[in-house]
Amino acid sequence: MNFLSHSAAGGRASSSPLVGDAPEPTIFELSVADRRAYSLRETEIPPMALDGIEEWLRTDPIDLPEVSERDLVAHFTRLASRNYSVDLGAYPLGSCTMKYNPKFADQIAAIDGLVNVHPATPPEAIQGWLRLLHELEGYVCEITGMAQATLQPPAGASGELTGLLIMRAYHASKGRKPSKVVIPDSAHGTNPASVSLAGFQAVTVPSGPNGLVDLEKLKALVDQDTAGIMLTNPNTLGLFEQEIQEILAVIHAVGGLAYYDGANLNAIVGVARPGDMGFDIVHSNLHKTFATPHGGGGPGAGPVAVVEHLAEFLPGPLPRPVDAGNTYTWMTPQRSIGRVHAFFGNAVVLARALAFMRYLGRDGLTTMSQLAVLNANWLKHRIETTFEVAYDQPCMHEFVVSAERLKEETGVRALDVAKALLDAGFHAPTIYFPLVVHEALMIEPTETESPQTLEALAQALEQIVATAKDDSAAVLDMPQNTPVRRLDEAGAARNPVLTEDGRH
Amino acid sequence: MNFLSHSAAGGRASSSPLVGDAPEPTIFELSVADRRAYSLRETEIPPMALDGIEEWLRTDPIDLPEVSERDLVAHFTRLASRNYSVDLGAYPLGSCTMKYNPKFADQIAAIDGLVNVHPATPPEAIQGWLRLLHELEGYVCEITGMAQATLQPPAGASGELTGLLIMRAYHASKGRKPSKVVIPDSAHGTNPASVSLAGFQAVTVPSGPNGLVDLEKLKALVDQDTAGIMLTNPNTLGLFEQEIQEILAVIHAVGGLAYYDGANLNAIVGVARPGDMGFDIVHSNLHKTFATPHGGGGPGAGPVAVVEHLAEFLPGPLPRPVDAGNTYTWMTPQRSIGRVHAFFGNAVVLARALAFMRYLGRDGLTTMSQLAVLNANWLKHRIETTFEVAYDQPCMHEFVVSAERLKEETGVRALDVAKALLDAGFHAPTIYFPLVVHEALMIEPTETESPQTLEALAQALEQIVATAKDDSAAVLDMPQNTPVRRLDEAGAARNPVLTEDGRH
Amino acid sequence: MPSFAPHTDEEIRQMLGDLHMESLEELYATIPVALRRTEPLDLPRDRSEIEIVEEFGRFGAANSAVRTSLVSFAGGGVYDHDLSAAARHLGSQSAFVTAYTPYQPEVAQGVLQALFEFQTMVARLFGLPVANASLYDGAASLVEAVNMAVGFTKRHRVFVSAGVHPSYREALATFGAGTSLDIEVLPLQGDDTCDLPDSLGDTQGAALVVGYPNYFGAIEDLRRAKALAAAIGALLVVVVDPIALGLLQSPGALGADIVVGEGQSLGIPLSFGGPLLGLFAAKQEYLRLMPGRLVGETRDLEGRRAFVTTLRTREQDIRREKATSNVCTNQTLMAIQAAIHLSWLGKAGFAQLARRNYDGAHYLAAQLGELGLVPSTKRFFREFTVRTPISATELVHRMLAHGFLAGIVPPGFDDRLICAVTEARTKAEIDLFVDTLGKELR
Amino acid sequence: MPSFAPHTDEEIRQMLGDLHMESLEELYATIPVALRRTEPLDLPRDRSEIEIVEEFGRFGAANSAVRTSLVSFAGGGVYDHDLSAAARHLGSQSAFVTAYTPYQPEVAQGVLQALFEFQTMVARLFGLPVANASLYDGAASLVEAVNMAVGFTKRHRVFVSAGVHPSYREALATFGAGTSLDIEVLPLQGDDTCDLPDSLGDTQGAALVVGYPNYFGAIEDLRRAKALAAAIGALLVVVVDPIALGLLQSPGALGADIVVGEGQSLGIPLSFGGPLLGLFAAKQEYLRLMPGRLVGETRDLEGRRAFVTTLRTREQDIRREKATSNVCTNQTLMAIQAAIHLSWLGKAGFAQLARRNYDGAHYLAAQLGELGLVPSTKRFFREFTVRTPISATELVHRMLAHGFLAGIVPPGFDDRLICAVTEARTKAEIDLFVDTLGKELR
Ligand SMILES: Cc1ncc(COP(=O)(O)O)c(C=O)c1O
Ligand SMILES: Cc1ncc(COP(=O)(O)O)c(C=O)c1O
Repeated sequence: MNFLSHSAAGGRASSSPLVGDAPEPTIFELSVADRRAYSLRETEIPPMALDGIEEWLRTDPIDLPEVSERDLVAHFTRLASRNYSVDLGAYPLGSCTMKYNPKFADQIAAIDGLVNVHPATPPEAIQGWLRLLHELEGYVCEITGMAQATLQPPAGASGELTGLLIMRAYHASKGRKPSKVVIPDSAHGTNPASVSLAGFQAVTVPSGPNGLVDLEKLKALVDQDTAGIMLTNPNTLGLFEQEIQEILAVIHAVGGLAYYDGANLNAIVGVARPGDMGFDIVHSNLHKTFATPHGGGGPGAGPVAVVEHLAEFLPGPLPRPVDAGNTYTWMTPQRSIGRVHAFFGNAVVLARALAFMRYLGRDGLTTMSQLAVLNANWLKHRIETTFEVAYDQPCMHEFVVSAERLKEETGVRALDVAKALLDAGFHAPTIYFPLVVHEALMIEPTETESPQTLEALAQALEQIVATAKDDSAAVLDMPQNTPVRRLDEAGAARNPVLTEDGRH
Repeated sequence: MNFLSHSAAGGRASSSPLVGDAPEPTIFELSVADRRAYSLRETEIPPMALDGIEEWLRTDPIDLPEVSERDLVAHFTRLASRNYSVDLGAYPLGSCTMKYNPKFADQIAAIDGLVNVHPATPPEAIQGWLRLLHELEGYVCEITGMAQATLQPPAGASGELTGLLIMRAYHASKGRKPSKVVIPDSAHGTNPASVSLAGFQAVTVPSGPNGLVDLEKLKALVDQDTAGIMLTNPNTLGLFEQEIQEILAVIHAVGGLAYYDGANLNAIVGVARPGDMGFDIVHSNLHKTFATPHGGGGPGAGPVAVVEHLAEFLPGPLPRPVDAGNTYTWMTPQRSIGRVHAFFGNAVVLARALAFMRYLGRDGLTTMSQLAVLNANWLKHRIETTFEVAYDQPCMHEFVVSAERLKEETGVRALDVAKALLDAGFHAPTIYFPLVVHEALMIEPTETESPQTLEALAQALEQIVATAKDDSAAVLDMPQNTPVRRLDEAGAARNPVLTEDGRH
Repeated sequence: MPSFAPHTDEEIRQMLGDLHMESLEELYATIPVALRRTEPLDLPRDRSEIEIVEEFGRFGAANSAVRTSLVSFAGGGVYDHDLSAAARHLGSQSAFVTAYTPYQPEVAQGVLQALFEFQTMVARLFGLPVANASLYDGAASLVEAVNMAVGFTKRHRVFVSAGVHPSYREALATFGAGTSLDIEVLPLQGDDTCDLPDSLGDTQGAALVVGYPNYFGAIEDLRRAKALAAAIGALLVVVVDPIALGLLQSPGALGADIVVGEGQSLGIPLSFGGPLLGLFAAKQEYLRLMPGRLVGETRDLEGRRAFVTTLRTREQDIRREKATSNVCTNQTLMAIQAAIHLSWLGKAGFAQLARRNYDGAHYLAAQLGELGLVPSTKRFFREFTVRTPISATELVHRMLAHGFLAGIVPPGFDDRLICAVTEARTKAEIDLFVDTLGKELR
Repeated sequence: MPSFAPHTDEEIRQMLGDLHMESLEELYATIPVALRRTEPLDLPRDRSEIEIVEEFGRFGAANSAVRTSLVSFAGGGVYDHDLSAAARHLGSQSAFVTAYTPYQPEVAQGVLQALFEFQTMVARLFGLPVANASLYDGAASLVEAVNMAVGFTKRHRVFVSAGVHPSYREALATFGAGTSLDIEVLPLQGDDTCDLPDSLGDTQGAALVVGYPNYFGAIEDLRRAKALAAAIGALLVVVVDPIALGLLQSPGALGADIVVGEGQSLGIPLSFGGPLLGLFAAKQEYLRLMPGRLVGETRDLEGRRAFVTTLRTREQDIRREKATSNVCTNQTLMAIQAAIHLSWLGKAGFAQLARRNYDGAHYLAAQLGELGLVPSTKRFFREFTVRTPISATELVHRMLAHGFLAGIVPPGFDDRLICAVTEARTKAEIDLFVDTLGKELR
């Protein structure tokens, strides 16, 4: 009997980069009829009649995998071994703040009394959670310079939309319905998308040659129909908007509100506060600045903090102290825009973030940002002869260089540099964003990388450029040492195969 | 400033097989003066005077690593990614029983009330542990057919020595001092070593042409000076000693005792019992048969079970019920040989093993062994035309083939076959053991590997033999796809560098 | 200070030296002086990791966790299921936990392939050809589904059954303020199923949304719903309890255009309601309007199969203000966890699990019936609604004292209690619950 | 049955068919019929994994764990230290946990390099050039050290201080029965240090064994011990508390030939006394007699640095009956865990930790002094002995009721209590302990 009817067997690590070089079969390909991993508890409940639902009953069981626990574990262990992560090495992905996530936070996220709590548990039995969330709200407000906050938005983009809906509700409460929200041309894609979803029209203000918002062009754009502005500061070029107070004054002058996209907060914690700059609404990406792990793409958390006069619009419920602070309960603001999450947001992510803030404390949080900025400036300085720095000014926690010259000289593009870095043992930076820089490489080292790592990264970049000049084909052929090599991405989009059953 | 003074930096994953191909620096090479990962709690205890110990005080701190937690995590994550394990793929290492270890046992090993208990806690406060250990003793005795057991020995070899010291004490109690213990030539190295350490002389009985103990030769060896015999059954060739009752009768006839090395118990749980065969002392390797993970070489657990009349010699203390079984306490047998462990053995490993036994239960344990034997026989059958099977009989849970013919024909040895298997995505079998077979490959698939995996393993072996015949140099040059290739092992022994400071 | 960043004082000095600076403060020269803080943040000082862990242990001790403190009969989208050890272990591997969105597929095959497998499982569960790689939660999935229907139909009229989870409906209303939704709520009948009218009127619509089973536990008639929606050119959007699909026919097979749901039941801990797992699948024709990430199969240079995020032109980073969804960070880790747990359960286990949930709930319902607490319908899966003779909030409160989380009280209906049962509840637990409830009501 | 083995019934049938068999029982044809069991084992039936986890939770709940139930002042080789989260996480990676002994170095560099780093740390701690890759526990390390001294000197006379851990001495006696040790115990003086005579006699000896600090907490005079041992050609074997070496000079620097100890303090949980970590280091000249595994550095074919187990000819699998040690499976995982934890603590942290232990113990001693419980010596590190006015066993019993594990009672001395303090004990805990103890003794 030959049992090997499919492409590969479960017990062979051939798919792992540790040994062999074959791809890993899918869990469906590893399946064998009637094989199983599960065991269910004995409940002693008798089978109950299926009266009245006969017409709804499924006839065939769903075609889920049929594998042994042994093969299940081998499969997902091998898949894990085919994935880069912060725990393996540096991840200088601009705008994403891929810093190391301290391991004690995993213990926080496993505490029985936090993780095994049903969200419908009455307030009397969740005092710990309510206190924790309220404390986190305080931290977020102190750090951003705001008055109150909702912790519900489960990611940055959700925070943006929440903030913009608050903006909308605010104007409505004044009997106004302005239609435009200004965003700079360097903005992250979520910003214009959120603006549209909030029912506004996105109006783009161009950056000046210095990479900053062009104040005069902004003035020309703004009028009574302007609901507000949406900015990151430092912006996505890693530059601090020096005229931020003037910019926001222009908006406030027409009754608009200023929204701060906190994706870049890692640059300025304890150093400067959006509230002090004049922002009215601020979201923070806790999964970036406050080191909750990114999970391969999520979960995150994007609390939205607001100035006092906007607090009445916050989504409810909010954890609030009663009985002179001895007890906490849920309260929903009078003019709340309504819920933005089925429950209270990504609670366990929120707990991780508070734990991180408590760990670093007042001074540690400030040092964190200072060192993130130090690393970025040092690395920018270190590679400024290797790549053209897009904007030759002191940067904040990240900076953008361009591979345009390299491309002209050698045909090696930003994409190729990124792929070559993989071979050198690094994750690649963000590429082709922000859109205002051609052949952009957006580099954010974060504070958790040592100067030795920055030096190694710089040397790797130098080496790639040297190789490009010498033998550009060699660079175009990279990566060589990764579990798979360059993919046919165009083919994937042209003929999408999105499930095991979708192959034609 | 060039910060890269040493061979590689922490934040680069170049050492991981996932990307790049450089070796991983040592943690000492990653160190930078004054860098640190630790944080210690605030205790509010004042510094106390160092009176009276001045002359003993260290002047310089110990030169331990100085790394950030980020680099610490990256380093050991990368090291883990350079290691094969059962969780990645099949590990058909004969005699070692590398089966899959079910993941729920990791949860058992993390239970606060088990893992965070000090061994000096008085019995009144460790009733759970005492009950657990007593229950495990019962399982071990039922499975081996013995009366009582000590759970103290932390591994098989320790169990062997414990058992042999019991043998010694038994004879002494009869006023005798026999000097010899018989072991077969196929025995594992720990057996003769243990015999010597127990103060006996190891006397080797040769195997017959059928791989089994030669009964006639045994009779010739045994006399009044024989303290006993030490056997595994099935033996290390994977064969069941069919004349086991006759063999043991020979020993018993001269007043000797029979010791069962339980390393191969995985073949016969629920099918046959050492006690029923006539053994007096039995150790079990819980880390083999009962699926506690091997931890890269340990910890294990090697309980020793004995027939009733030897129970008085067991190491103490033993967990024993009092108050009609409502309470448990520690008791030490009257003529105990004394402790063999500082406390009660590898308690958490013991808990894992009991959990596994409880999970499979009566019938599951028997099926486990049956399927281990089925897998071995099927694979033996499947590859019998590829390699010479050392003993052409039905095997138990493992079997031995020889690469001698292949070596003669192609120069490719058992070692080379093993290395080539690594390239094929499998761990290698045990090689050059047992000593009685030339160019031995000792294959133990275990029951957790599927028939598909066995087929893939067989095909990999076929492929290696085909390649050997075609192009033996290619096989000698394997492995190619592993994190490092063949090592200079002779050089390592000739000029041992055992620590970072030991390089010359 | 705990040592989070690796820099030694000496290194900081050297790096600043390379930049011709003397202090870290100089790094912020581009920030106007007036904006630079001179005071430290008004926050407590740092603590060691062990102290933080202990402090959060105290936060935890001030909550009543299920199993440790409470036997739970609460549902409403999140349920107290038994979780497999393998899924816990595999899902917490740092290669999954500490990776970012798979932007460099050459070094992200682990996450990508796991998501491809997840998409396949969701598609098969829902009976639809395409599923995405997760959204935030069930509520977000519903909002995105309606947005997609609006985008496809170019209409804003949406009918929503009152049987859809009230929080999801609230979220729909919240976000609908931005997308100018015109939401009409369809009331329920006595058996808690939607009182579907004979027609939804003459105006064309974007979507009809119903639950399957709905918030109150009742199994809706999807075939009728489909016919009604089709009549006004609207898409049928179904909000499911995924566990129910182990026993019931897939909504896709019954005509649903878009199926969404909360995936917490598929191996995610309760987590005080987050992180959860928004499930989303649709018919092929809506593919190019799908929100969220999609992973597709392709080949590498050497012809080896590989996976990659695809159809990225739908997404906000490319489409910007024209995108129909703004989602970026999603719930990938939960999706991977669910794929692992579903593989552990497998074909047979999932069916058996669903049946156990059904049996448990119907057993509880039968016992409660003896107390006069009769479910509003017999046609439920693992959750049902009873009318309480006293305030349901008060009843839940009293039962807490006995170690039971008795169920959930639907907002605005203080005389109703919704009870859910999973495979984790034993007969003994149910019997004790009913007994205790009986005593409280006597 | 839970599904441990993957085989489906159909596959079993097919595999048996390939072997021309009809049933699994036939596989056992070579076992004499009389030995084949016909009855099933007398054991309970199988259970689901969740039920087993819950059952063991109940076992756990019937114990008093430190921190959850007890504030511990017990030591005796194992101590309630704070454990680093990083070491826990890294040590539990499945690549370490589920690997075997590194027999194929090409695919075992992770374990091998970690052990090489461990060996380096132990050697540096102990002040000796070579350390092995772990033994079972402190007791086993002592036994192996004495065996090695016997093997080296070819003599059997061994002097052991009564200050060495009584369980270690018992194990030495147990195993000494096999190796014909001639053990002489050296008594202690009033200050609990060994009453070292002016000479150990005229006969040559194999070893002199002392603790540093010893079981009762006292710091022995190693220089004097070395001189005494040397005078009879014996090796000085020192049993250490490794944490003490953060504050005290290394025994190697003071003349020790072999240093052993229990490594639990280096990042291993209490584990009810196992798995522990036997530490072992020696002078270069004893290298070829070292027990246990040794990892060495080498190069691969391509010149890359790599690691491998080396000097294997010492080991039982090659040397067989001539081996001086039979150890095979050891405590590798604990060694890796310790290497990680020591790296987390680092140079400065380890020194600071040692000092915190010292300060805590001396603070406790000072407070107990106020109650009239004066330590037998001032020259102790983090553990010390007091005489108790009532039965020490009784006192420990009474303190349990107050949530304290008061210390350990040395076997045979019911009027003594040995108290230990780690960095995990706060001033508040110590003050409350002393206060409670005072009340119990009043
Ligand atoms: C500048 C900026 N804004 C917004 C976002 C969106 O945040 P999230 O991914 O948490 O939704 C990102 C995320 O990459 C970002 O970099
Ligand atoms: C046959 C046999 N006996 C004894 C042993 C020793 O067991 P342990 O490694 O647990 O000390 C082994 C281990 O490989 C073995 O295979």
